[in-house]
Formats: sequence, C-alpha cells, structure tokens
Amino acid sequence: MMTTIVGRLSQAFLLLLVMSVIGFAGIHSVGNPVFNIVNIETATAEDIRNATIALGLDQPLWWQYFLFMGNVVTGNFGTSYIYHLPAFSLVMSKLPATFELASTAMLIAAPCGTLLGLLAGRRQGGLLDRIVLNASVFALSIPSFWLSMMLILLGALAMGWFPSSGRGETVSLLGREWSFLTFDGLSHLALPALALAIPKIALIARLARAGTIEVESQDFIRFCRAKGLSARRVLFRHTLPNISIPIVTIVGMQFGGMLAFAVVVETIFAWPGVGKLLIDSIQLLDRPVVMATLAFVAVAFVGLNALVDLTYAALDPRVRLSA
Amino acid sequence: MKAETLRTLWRYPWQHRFSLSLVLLAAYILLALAAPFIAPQNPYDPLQIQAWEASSPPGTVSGVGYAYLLGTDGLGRDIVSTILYGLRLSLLVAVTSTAIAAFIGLTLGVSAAYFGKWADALIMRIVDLQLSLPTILVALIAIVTLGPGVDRIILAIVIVQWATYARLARGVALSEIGKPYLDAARLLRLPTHRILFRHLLPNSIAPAITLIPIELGHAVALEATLSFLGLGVPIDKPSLGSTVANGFQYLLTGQYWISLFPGLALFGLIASINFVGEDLRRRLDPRRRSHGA
Amino acid sequence: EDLRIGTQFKLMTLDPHYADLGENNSLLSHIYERLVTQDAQMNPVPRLATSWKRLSETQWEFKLREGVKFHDGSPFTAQDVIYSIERIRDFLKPPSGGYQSYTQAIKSVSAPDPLTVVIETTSDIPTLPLLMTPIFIMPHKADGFATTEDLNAGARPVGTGPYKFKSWQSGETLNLEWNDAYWGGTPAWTNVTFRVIESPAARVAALATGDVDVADSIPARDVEGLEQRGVKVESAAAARSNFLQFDIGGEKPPGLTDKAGGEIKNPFQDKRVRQALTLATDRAFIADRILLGYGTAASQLFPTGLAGTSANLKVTPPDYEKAKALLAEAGYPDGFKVVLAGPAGRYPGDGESLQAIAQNWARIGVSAQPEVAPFSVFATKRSNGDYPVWYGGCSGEAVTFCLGALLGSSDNEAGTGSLNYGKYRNPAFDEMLAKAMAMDEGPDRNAAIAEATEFVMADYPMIPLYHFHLIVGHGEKVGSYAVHPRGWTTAMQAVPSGK
Amino acid sequence: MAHDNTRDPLLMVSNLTLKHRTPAGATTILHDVSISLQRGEVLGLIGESGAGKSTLGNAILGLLAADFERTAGTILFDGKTLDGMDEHQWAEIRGRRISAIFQDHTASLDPLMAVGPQVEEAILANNDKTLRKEARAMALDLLVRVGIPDVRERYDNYPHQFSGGQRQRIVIAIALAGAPDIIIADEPTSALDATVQKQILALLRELVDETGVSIILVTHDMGVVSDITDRVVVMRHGKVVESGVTASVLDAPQRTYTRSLLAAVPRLRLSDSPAEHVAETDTPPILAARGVAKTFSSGFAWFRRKAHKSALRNVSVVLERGAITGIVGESGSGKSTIGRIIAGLETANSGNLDIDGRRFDISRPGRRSGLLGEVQMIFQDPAISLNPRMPIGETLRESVRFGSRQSGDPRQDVVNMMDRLQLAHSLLGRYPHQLSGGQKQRICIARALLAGPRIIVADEPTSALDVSVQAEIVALLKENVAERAISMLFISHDLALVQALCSSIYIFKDGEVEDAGPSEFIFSRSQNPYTRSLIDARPKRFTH
Ligand SMILES: Nc1ncnc2c1ncn2[C@@H]1O[C@H](COP(=O)(O)OP(=O)(O)OP(=O)(O)O)[C@@H](O)[C@H]1O
Ligand SMILES: Nc1ncnc2c1ncn2[C@@H]1O[C@H](COP(=O)(O)OP(=O)(O)OP(=O)(O)O)[C@@H](O)[C@H]1O
Ligand SMILES: [Mg+2]
Ligand SMILES: [Mg+2]
Repeated sequence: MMTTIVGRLSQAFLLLLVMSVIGFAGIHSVGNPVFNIVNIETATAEDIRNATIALGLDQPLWWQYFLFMGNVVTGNFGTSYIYHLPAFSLVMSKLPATFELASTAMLIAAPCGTLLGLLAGRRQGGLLDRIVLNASVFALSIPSFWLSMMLILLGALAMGWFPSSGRGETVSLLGREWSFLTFDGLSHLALPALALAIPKIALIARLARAGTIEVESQDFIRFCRAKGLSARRVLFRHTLPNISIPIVTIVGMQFGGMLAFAVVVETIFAWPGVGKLLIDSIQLLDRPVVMATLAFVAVAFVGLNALVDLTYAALDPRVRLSA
Repeated sequence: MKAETLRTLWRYPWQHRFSLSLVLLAAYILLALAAPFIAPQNPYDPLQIQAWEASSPPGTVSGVGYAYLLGTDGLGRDIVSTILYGLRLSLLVAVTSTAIAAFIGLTLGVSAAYFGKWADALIMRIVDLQLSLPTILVALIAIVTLGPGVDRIILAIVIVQWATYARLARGVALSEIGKPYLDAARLLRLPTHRILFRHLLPNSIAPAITLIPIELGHAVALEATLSFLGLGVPIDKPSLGSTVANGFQYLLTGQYWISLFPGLALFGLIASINFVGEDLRRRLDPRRRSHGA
Repeated sequence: EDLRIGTQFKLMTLDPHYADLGENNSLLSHIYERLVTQDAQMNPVPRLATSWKRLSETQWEFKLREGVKFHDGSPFTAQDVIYSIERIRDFLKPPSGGYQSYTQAIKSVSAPDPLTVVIETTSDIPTLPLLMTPIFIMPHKADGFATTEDLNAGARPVGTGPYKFKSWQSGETLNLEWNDAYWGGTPAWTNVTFRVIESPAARVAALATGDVDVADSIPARDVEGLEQRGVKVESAAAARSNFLQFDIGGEKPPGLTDKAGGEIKNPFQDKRVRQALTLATDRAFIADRILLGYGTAASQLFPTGLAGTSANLKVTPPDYEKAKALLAEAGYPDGFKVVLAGPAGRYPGDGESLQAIAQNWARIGVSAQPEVAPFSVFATKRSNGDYPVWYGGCSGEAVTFCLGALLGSSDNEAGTGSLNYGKYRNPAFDEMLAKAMAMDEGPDRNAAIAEATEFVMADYPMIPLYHFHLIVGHGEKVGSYAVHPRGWTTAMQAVPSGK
Repeated sequence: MAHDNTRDPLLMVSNLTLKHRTPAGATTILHDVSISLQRGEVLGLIGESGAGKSTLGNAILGLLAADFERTAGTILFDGKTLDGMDEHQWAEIRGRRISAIFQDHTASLDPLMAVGPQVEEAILANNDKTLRKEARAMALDLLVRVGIPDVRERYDNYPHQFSGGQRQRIVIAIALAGAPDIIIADEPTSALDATVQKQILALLRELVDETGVSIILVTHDMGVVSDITDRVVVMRHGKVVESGVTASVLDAPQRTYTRSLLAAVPRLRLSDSPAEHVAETDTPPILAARGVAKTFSSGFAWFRRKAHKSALRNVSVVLERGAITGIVGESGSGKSTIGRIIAGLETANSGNLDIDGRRFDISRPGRRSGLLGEVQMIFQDPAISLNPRMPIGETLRESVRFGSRQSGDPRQDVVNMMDRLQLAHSLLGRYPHQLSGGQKQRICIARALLAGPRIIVADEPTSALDVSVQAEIVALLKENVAERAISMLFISHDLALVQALCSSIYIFKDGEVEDAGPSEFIFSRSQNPYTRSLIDARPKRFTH
C-alpha cells in the first residue's frame, strides 16, 4: 500500500513537471504577454521594451523556466502580470466559488442522473425511458451558452425567481468567503448550478440507462427477481453497484472539469471561478497565473482520478489496482 | 464487421419501426454533400453576397432573384446556404475527430487495463495530464505552432477528447479482466490485438458507445467555441457551430432567425446522431432484449 | 441611496499607478482624483488643481484646490502631488506600465507653497495639463513609496475622491461608500457597488432584471430589447477609432500574393492602391448595419467635433468603379489576394467588419481572406510583421497621440510611431504634427492638428473605419447618465432620478 | 411416496407452447407441454440438453426474455393463474411461494455483493417479520446447512472467491431462504461431488418431508432421479415424451428415447473387471506438477485486513502422455485451482511444473512464465467463460485459427465438431446467452478441442449434459486422446464417468491429495475412508 501511494505520488510529480513544461513552452509559443500588460493602444515602443525586460521575457526560454521552477520549489508561482497579485493566492481566492458551484452541480447531477437512468433503463422503451432519452438528447445538444441564457431568461427575467448573476451574500468560513451558507447566496447559486448540472444529468442518465439495460438482462438480476426481491431493492442494491464504474468515472472527470473548465457558465453568470480565471489568463498570456492554475488543475485531476480508482476497488472486489 | 452485425444493421430500419432519426441523419449527410448544388448562394464567395440585404427577415426576396427562405445574417449571407455549407464543415470536423478520439481513447483505455502495471500508470497519467490541460490552451498551441486549418482543429479536438474514452473504457475493462472468457482467450494465445479488440473492447465499450454521440455534439460545440475565439475555421467560412455561436448574440434581439434556424439545424443534427447512436447501441447489444418482469 | 453598477471593467489592482488601462482608471477614479480631467470634448478642466499657467517654455505652475481632505482626514497638499508624480517616475518599475510616458518629460516637481506646484519639464511640452489627466494623486507617505503589493494587500486605498473604499475582490466586486466630506459636495449615492460582469449578455440580463442599476458597454443589438423593458439607454461616440492599417514598409509582406498565388511586390506602397481600397470600403454599412447605428463612420482618428479634428474630412460612399480604375492604373487590374487580419472579439464589430470589408473588396477584384486570432496571438504576429493588412484601434487623451503613434515615423525621442507597425513614413506630416504639437493649447493648435490630419489622410496611409459608441443603460433609480467619450464608467456620471 | 393425485395440483402447466421470436422468424421452444405438481411432491424433469427444461422453469416464474412469446397454454399456481401479474405481485410469489435454483449458478450471484448478504436479503425479502439480526443468523445457518465451510469467516466473501460447487450451494441456500411452496431446482447438484450431493439431496428430502415443499428437479443425473423424485417427466425437443411415477419410468420406460437415455447412463463398476487400460510406458510424463501450494488472500487489501485461505497444500499431480487422468474430490478441495495453475491462469505460492521436460515457474503469471497457452482448459462455468458479445461461430473459428494454427478450413472443422457434439448449426450465429446450459458446455468443449492442444484440463466438462450426450462426449474425448495424442486432466465428480475415462485418479480433499492411484485400484481396492465414502455416496441404482 505504501508503495502504491509513493508510486502514485512520484507519478503525480512527474506529471506536474511535464505539465509545467507544456504550459511554459505553450504560453511562450502563443505570443508575447507584454502586449496585454501595457495598454497597446497608448503604450510607446519603449514601454513595451521596458516591460519585456522587467518581466524577464527577453531571457532565453530555458533560463526563464529554470528561474520559474526555482521559485516554484519555494512555493512561489510568481506574481500575476495582470493583477499583480501572487498567482497562487489568486487561484486560491477563486477556489471557494468554484468549489461550491461544482459541488452543488454534481450533488444535483449525480443522484438525479443516476436515478433517471436507472428508472429509464429498467423499462427500456417505456414512457419514462422515452422521456429521459429525448430530454437527454435535448439537454446534451443545446450549447451551454444557450442553456445558460435560457435559464436566465426563464428563471431571472421572466419569472424573477433567481438573480441573474453574481455570488450574492457570502459568509466567511475557514478564512474563505462562501455563498452556500446564506439564503441569498444559495439563490445566486441556483441558476449557474443548474446550468452546469443539466447536461451532466443527461450524460449520467444516459450512461446509467445504458448500463442498466445491460445489467438488467443478466442472470443474476433475474435470479434476484426469482429470490423475490422487490423491484426497488434489485434496482438499488444490485443493478446500481453493477453500473457504477462508468458512472463513478464520469462523475470524477466531470467534477474535475467543472472545477477547472466551467468557463461558459462562469462567464455568463459572472461567477468568479477558476475556469474563467484560467481562460482569461491563457488569453492574456498571464503565465504565472496559468502555471499556478494548471498546477492546481493537475493536482485536482490526479487526486480525483486516484479517488475514482480507489472507488473501483471498493466497488468491485475483482478489480486489482496497480500503482 | 461481422456478417451478422451487418445484417442486423441493414435489416433494422425496415424490419422495425421506421427509424426517423436514421432518415434524418441520412438527409443531413446528403444535404451536406449536395450543398454546392442546392444552396441558392455560396456563402463563402463574397461576390455572391448582397451586403445591403443583411439582416433580412425570412421570406425576403433577394435582389438577384431567389428568396431568403430563412432570412440573411448580419452580413447578408443567406441563412439556408450558410446552414448547408456549415453542415459540411461541422460534420467533417465532428465526425472525424470523434471517430479518431474514440478509437485512440478506447484502445489506450482497454490496453491500460489489460497490460496493467507501468503501461496502465503511463497511459493513465497521460490521461490525467490531458484532462487537466484546458482545451483553449491545447488549441492555441496547436494552431499557433502548426498554423490554422481544419485538420489542426480536428487534431485539437482529438487531443481534448480521447482521454474521456480512455478512462471510461479502462474502468469497465478493469472489472472485465478477471472474467473467465478472457482467460479462455488468453489460453488460446490470441494475438494481443485480437484479445483487445474482439474480446475486451466489445465488452467494455457499452458506456463509451453511449458517450460517442454525446461527444460528437461536444465536438461541434468545441469547434464553434474555437472558431469564436479565432482558433477554428476562418470566420468568413462559418461552420454550423460557429454560425450558431455567432448568432447567439442575436437570440434576444428581434433578429431571431440569425441564430434560431442554424441552432435548430444543429440541434436536429446532434439529436439525430444521438438517436441513431442509441439505436446502434441497442442493435449491437446481443442481450438487447430485456428480460420481462 | 445605493447604486449598483454592472461593469465590464474588471478592477485588477488597487495601485492607481500600476497599469494605464481603462479598467483600472474607471473604477479607481471614485477613490482618487487627478489634478486635471477632461470634459466631454476632451478639453482639460480643473479638478484638484484649480488653475494652471505656463511660467516658461519648460515650467508650469498648478494652483491646488483648498480645503481638500483625504479619506483619512489628512489635508491634500503639494507634497502629495510631488509624491505621486515621483512615485510614477522614479519608483514604480515596469511592467507596471503606461504611466511613465506621462512623467517621462518631467524634470522636477517643486512646491513653492503648500497649494502650488511647479513642474519643470525637460523640453517644451505645451500639453502638460493634458498629461496630468491620467495621474491619480495619492497621499504622500513619509517612509518612502508605497509598493503595489502593499496597496493590493488590503491596506485601504486612500484618496480625495467622492467615494471611499470599503472592500474589493480582485476581478469581482468593488464596494464604495460616500465621502461625506467631499470638497465637491456630498456625493449622490450612499453606497456604490461595482460588480464585474464581463459577459455582455449577462450584463444585459442583470440590468434587465434590476440586479444592477447601471450597466456599461451594452451591445447595440440589445438596446431595443432593453428599451422595451423600460431601461433607459444613453450613448456617445468614443474618443477613439478603429481602422485598417497597411504594411507599407515591407517589400514582400507575408500573406500577400497575386490571384494565382504567386509572389508580388507590396502593392500598398502605391498610394493609388490604398486609395482604391479606401474607396471600396463601405464604412457606412459597418456603422449602420454591423454596429446598428451605434457607431459613426470614420474619416479620421477621433470623432469629428472633438478637439483637433477636421471638419473637412468626410466619409464618402464607396465608389467601386473609380476604385477599380485606380487599381488598374496602379498595375493591378486583376486585383490580388491578401490576408485581412484582426483580433477576435476585442472591439465591437471587429470580426464582422473584416468580413464586410472582404465582401467590399471582392467587388474590385481584391480577394481578402479575413483571419482573426485571439488578441495576444494577433498582437504578437502583428508586431512580428506577419500581416499585410490588419484591423486595429487607438485611443488616448488627445487625438495627437493617435496621429503620432499611428502615422508618425517611428521615433523614440518624439515618442511617435509606437503603433506604426506598417512603417508608414511621411516626413512632411511628421513636421506638421511636431509643429502643431509645440503650440499652446487653444484653437490655433487644434486647427494646425486638423490641417496635419487633412494632409496625411490625403495620402491614404490607413483606412479609418468607425468610432463605435459607448452605450450605457440604467434603470429607474438613475435619472440620467452622462456617457463620457473616454469610456469611463463611474457613479459620478449617474444622477439620481429624484434630482 | 404415495400421493393423492386426485387433489388439486399445486402447480399445473397445461398445453404450454412457447416461441422464440427473432427478426428471422420464430422457433418453437416448448410445444404443448403439460405438467402438474402436487404438494409435497418431487417431480423429476429429465431429458435431452436443449429440450426446454430450463425454459419451462423460467416460464413458470415469469422470467422469460421479452422475445419469448407464449402462443398457447396456461399456468395455474394454487388454482390461480400467474398471467398478467405486475412486478409487485410477482415479488409476492417469487421467493416466498415459488423459488428457483438456476442452472448457471455462478451467473446467478451478484458479483459485487458478498454472498452472506445475498442470502440475507432473500430471507428479509420473504419473511416480513424477520429482523436484520435474525436474518444474519438464519443466513449463517442456511449456509452451514448447505455445507459451506468456515461460514463465519467467509460470510463476507464475494462469489468469485468460492469454488463452483460452493457457489452452487450458495444459490441453493438462497432458494431455500423464503421457505417456498415450490422450488424449481435446475440441475442443483451438477457441480457437487457425491458426498456433498448426497447431503444436499438429503436436505431437500428433509424439507419435503417436514414442510411439504414441492420440488421440480431438473437433472440429468439418473441416480439423483431415482433417489429422490416421486414422478418424472421426460422431455425432448420441447415436448414431453413420457411421464409417470419414477420407478415405473425407470424400470419400464415406454418410449424409445427414454430407453436410450437410460441405457446411456454410465454405471460405476465396483467389481474387479479392469477398465481398458493405457499400457504403462517408461516415457516420462507429459506433465508433472509437484509440491504445489496456493493461498488466496481475500479482502480488500487497502481497507480491510487480509484473510488468507489455503486452497492447495503440497499437491502433486502427474499426467502421463496420451492418458486421461481424473481428479475427483470434495467440492472446494482445490481441483479447479490446480487446473488453473497448470493452465497458467493462476499463480502458485510454491511448487513447480514440468511440461514435456520444460520447467515453468508457476509462481509467476502465465503470461510471463510462458506457460499460458501450453494447456487448454474447459472451464467449470460455461455460462461465464464464453464471450457474451461474440457469436458462437466466431468463438469456435477463432479457436481453430489461433489455437492450433492449422492451415485448414476453420469453418469445416467447426461444422464437423458441431455435428460430433450434436449441436445444430443454427447455434453458430447465436450469442452465448441464447443457448441452454448444456449447449454452452458443449461449446466450451468444442473450443478447447478445436484449439488442438497437447494437454487439456477439463473442469467438470459434462456436468450439464444429459447422459446420452455425455456418452457421445466421452467417446469424442477418448477418440481425441487416442488419435491426436492429447493428454487430459479430467476434473469431475461423476465417478462413473471418471471410471470410464481415466486410467489413473487423484482424490482431492481439503486442498490435499487424499488418495491416488490407477483407476481400478481406486474404485475396487482403495481403503481410504474418504474414497470409500465418495463411492458409497453414489445413488445406488446405477452402481453395479
Ligand atoms: N434466449 C434464448 N434465445 C434463443 N434461444 C434460446 C434462448 N434460451 C434458450 N434457447 C434455446 O431454447 C432451447 C431450450 O433451452 P433450455 O435452456 O430450456 O434447454 P434445457 O432443456 O434447459 O437444456 P440443458 O439441459 O442443456 O440446460 C435450446 O435449444 C436453446 O438453444
Ligand atoms: N479467488 C479466490 N479467493 C479466495 N478463495 C478462493 C478463491 N478461489 C477459490 N477459493 C477457495 O479455494 C478453495 C478451492 O477452490 P476450487 O475452486 O479449486 O475448488 P474445487 O475443488 O474446484 O471445487 P468445486 O468442485 O466446488 O468446483 C475453495 O475453498 C474456494 O473457496
Ligand atoms: Mg437448462
Ligand atoms: Mg471447481
């Protein structure tokens, strides 16, 4: 077990290293950040040159990388070119918002999706199945910016139930600001969480449905029926565990994705999250922030996926884990 | 593919309920192929566009004869023609990238599960890496270093999408590995590729197959997003996805047609692919007939 | 009463001297004030300075306002002005950028008495008051200059402005409360909350639902819908322009071929070609159709009517026949192929304009391939000389800045040519501009600038496209809102409806 | 046992006709089948593999796949029809009124739930007043009664950690959990050795006598039929061929099919008449496994304490060239485990293996040690050892193409083999789940034989086959051994069969070789008490 953990950690370390090279070289290849730092419409050539030198961007790339890594070792990702705040704490400051949004969305999506999928798959071709199938196609085909707009149109503009954007009132907990603790914050959370959750519900429902159809045709499910188990127990105690590996996989990946890449929703609902920060930083070539965010995202994914792998082993005794 | 499968596939639409979605999809493909012949206008040719007829509502008759059945966009492109031409690009990009991504992802995923140990570790860490790389960054790097082009977009989408398939297939394959039918296959000393592709893969991809039509939709959307950022297809040759993405801004204005019709067309396309995919899944599942209650 | 403003500007730093971006200036101007500001015609008007006069070629005297107090209660004196200018000039290191260009020419700042500041410049700068318009005055500190980190790290920024800082979240919110001791009278709003809403659609929605009282940068297409919902909308042409620039210096710019794809000599070096393309560009279409009327077709760099603009320059409707003839005359009867580059979604109507222009040019045989890229990619490639024609934008505190930056020959001393990526050279114009700029503020100077503009535009060095309009919407709480051509969004511009 | 046939039967199936629909057309699976079952009666259902016995059972429980269609007939239970019930009502019937033991026992267990809880939930589902705690005690008790060893420790083990016979008994325990009125037992003892089988049959009999439960017992084991059933129904090709009181059917069968069936029953000879014998030669054995030990660790290594289970202790097995060596023994004694180790599918903790003079390191996975593929295996659970997504035909062709790597016509080989195994060619296009238990088993045999190996480990290859097919298979195996010089380890619990096939025999008990020797020695002269008890446990009727 120890070796497994050590193995995983060293792999994660390597991964971060590769990631840093890709991020570094990638940003470098895309363009010169200076054009975003100075006001290109009013800056003089000298301003640009000065800024380039000040940021060390005139140095050879490998040397820049070397310096950067040297700082990272001491826990310093550098200062954002744009915000002039420490890059890492900038990322961390976006974390609560992102985390509560992603968690809320997943807490809605995973149970709803699984339940719908199970019920639909159990009676393939039945009314519920057809509804789930059609609705999921709808939910998956509609681009997320449309969906978000529709939600704003409906939930905010037409009905006035929810505010259209922002985080609302926040409460400080563990030194961070959280919205989910206030009613106002929750109502602000509702629409963006729904916008994120709806496609996920559809996705999970589809997966669960396909799995259910497959599992329900197997002998042990028939035997469960022959045993006299109630339909509900068969569904939840036998079918559910047997379809859960792909669902857990997807939930893990999607959760990671929402932590890092929920750009559209974060933008449209003005939800100050990591995804928006990352995209902005990439577009502005704010390298310290990009690197800090990438590091966070990679750690999140490695962690989530390790968790998912553990869940496999807990779910299915036949699965053997390698490092 | 095996004869049996082919036969069932072929027989299906006629034997069972007439598959509307298949017909719809076929129609889409036909329309896309025939676009240059049936579209009233070539929206990629600036000379054919009547700029002063920009933002005409549906039904307006053009100065050069034909009617703009679905209106024109803010630059005077006939929406019908834009849809038809955009369809070609979207289909090309989405189908190719999804197919390649699914193939690579599934293969690597089941391989990781099958070989285990360091192969698993390596592949899965690449997956982790891939999952944590933002699409935009990948696309930016690909397009800046390789230059713009449809193939580059496809590449970018493949890079973004394969990992999902890989992880999904690996998870299922892991629990499939210990089953006796694979032992039997191993005993026969089947070539590895056969074990992977004929035994492990078919039994691990059911969830992934569900994913394919979904990811196809994502590919269209992704391509649109990239185009929106100037990383996709050229702006004057919009794909269906980018037409919708651009027109999205008009959704709330009076000029609903600029976004609505391409949106509906795109929606129909993705929906029909989804339904066909669902039918396919059912066709390919040997146990598809559920046991009665 | 409280005011909530949804803005596209994200406040990135609390250091008022860190980056000269509209983003920062707009929001920080609640807290800090400048010696001089600009009115709606871009003319300098007094703020913390009540008056100024030129003592000599290189010396300016500013009289400071009496009785002004900083938010912490300390009085505003000449020391603060000196501190602020020196902080920019001597202390802040790049990349904190942009402001140095305003203080570069300042040799020394001295205070003969607490309410008088004398600024000595290295050379003859007739527009020094204008150079003071971006500079926010901070209270001086005895123990050296405040660092950006300190300012960002939550030490309350203290200024003389009408609103006091309450709290902020970088890139998210800024909360202000009124400064009831404000020298200019009690501010209209008790509490002001800025919410950064970058997505235009979301800003529109927030305004429509009443989540905010004011929202800036409303897309033109949404105006109608908003008005139907009872939202009031105000607009003004921005003191800026967007234009096409040619690569004139390069012999064989990339992305430029004949129709068959073969190499050709740079056609843009021929004035007739530039004129032909200008004639073939339907600017009215862009302004009316793409910007839906919330844009003014441009014939020069600032909207006609602002200081230094020419009333004689007119936007002519396209004349394709004449354009064709000119092209043929220049030796391109069949036209050529060219990449028409631009940033994606940085300015209102940028991508669409490129497509419309490509359509226009096609009619005279020039086949233009619009190519948009994210701004950072675009900017890098542009400065590398990778584009033959491109779309750009320029703004500044005065039209002279844009004239010099875009059309002046590259000259570090004079500070001109910083945006002249196409290497356009027109010594006669350089001279005219230099002369005009050496003149004192006033109608003569403005006339000279206009003349220089007329002169240079006759050479078709670029194609001015449009001045887009700044559109601000506001709800019932706000009686009126004065849109400023510089594009600032502030609570001071919003007048409560009761008054 | 005397029965009052005038009473209303508990279950009555009359004129049942079932069709299986495919896009290509419908096939009749059951044709005009009528049976009736009295309270407290044990009805034997015997007949050819693929006759429709399992289908009939499923039909009674309403568990047929959706593409089956009943075109005629009624099923009355306790005087009421079972037609048109919804799932809720079925849940009331199933388990507590009628329960079932499925033929594919392994496939019947949820692979992701520990076995104890699977029994427990059956108890809870069918006894309204039982508390969780009691249920656990009852489940433990049931598992003990069906003879699962170390029940307490293994309560939370998963199905894949049990031997074939143990899984079968778990399924039986589940079927008994609801104290039903009728048990439809589909080959409930096919994977059990004689002593355990005896124990299980005694248990069933006891239940019948004590609680008056009725049993439909599907089996191909005539010994079982004669021992326990009151009446028998003989089926073939989806029809009832003959039915009547057991003794009279067995003693005086009316139909030719029944007669041939009975004639094919292999009989155990306890006299000294020597079986045909492979001449003892001095050639070295083709396979010799020595000192093999195997310990399974169970439990989830990360979270829980590991539990070790010793499955083999110092086992040595030798297989002569061209011979069939039998392995017989207690269920759970490690027979399958040694087979899997020899095939390279499982690692051993210690011991070594020589095949044809080459030594293999069996402590390493077969893929690495090169052992994998040297030996073919016929798996004990045919239901799960066929690729569910590959049509039968392709499975078999694959075996020809890749196993023997002969350049022949795989198609022809496959077709010939199907004929030998009495399998219809139409099965080639089907998927495993569309076959009967016996058909699947024969496919597994075919797959192994078609691969043309030198050595086969056959793990209970005939457990699901009726005696006439079995006889054919025995002939086929013998033929292969003789003609193609195949050597075979034949794991079985059917002593008569082992006697008929094997030249030498190992008797396993509790992870060790209890007794070993030439066939006639074991059956006639061995004094080992366990060997004797095995032989004595055989139903008497078919022992000579
Ligand atoms: N799902 C199915 N689809 C099509 N045919 C089936 C299906 N299940 C069973 N059959 C066919 O129905 C016939 C009867 O099968 P059944 O399983 O009832 O036989 P059985 O008498 O139990 O045989 P065995 O003794 O081999 O288990 C067989 O020929 C079999 O191939
Ligand atoms: N994966 C496993 N984990 C733990 N224990 C196991 C595992 N596989 C088998 N066992 C145990 O090892 C012992 C031997 O099992 P094996 O399958 O070899 O028995 P068998 O002789 O084939 O029995 P049967 O006749 O019932 O098939 C049994 O007690 C079984 O429970
Ligand atoms: Mg059967
Ligand atoms: Mg066994």
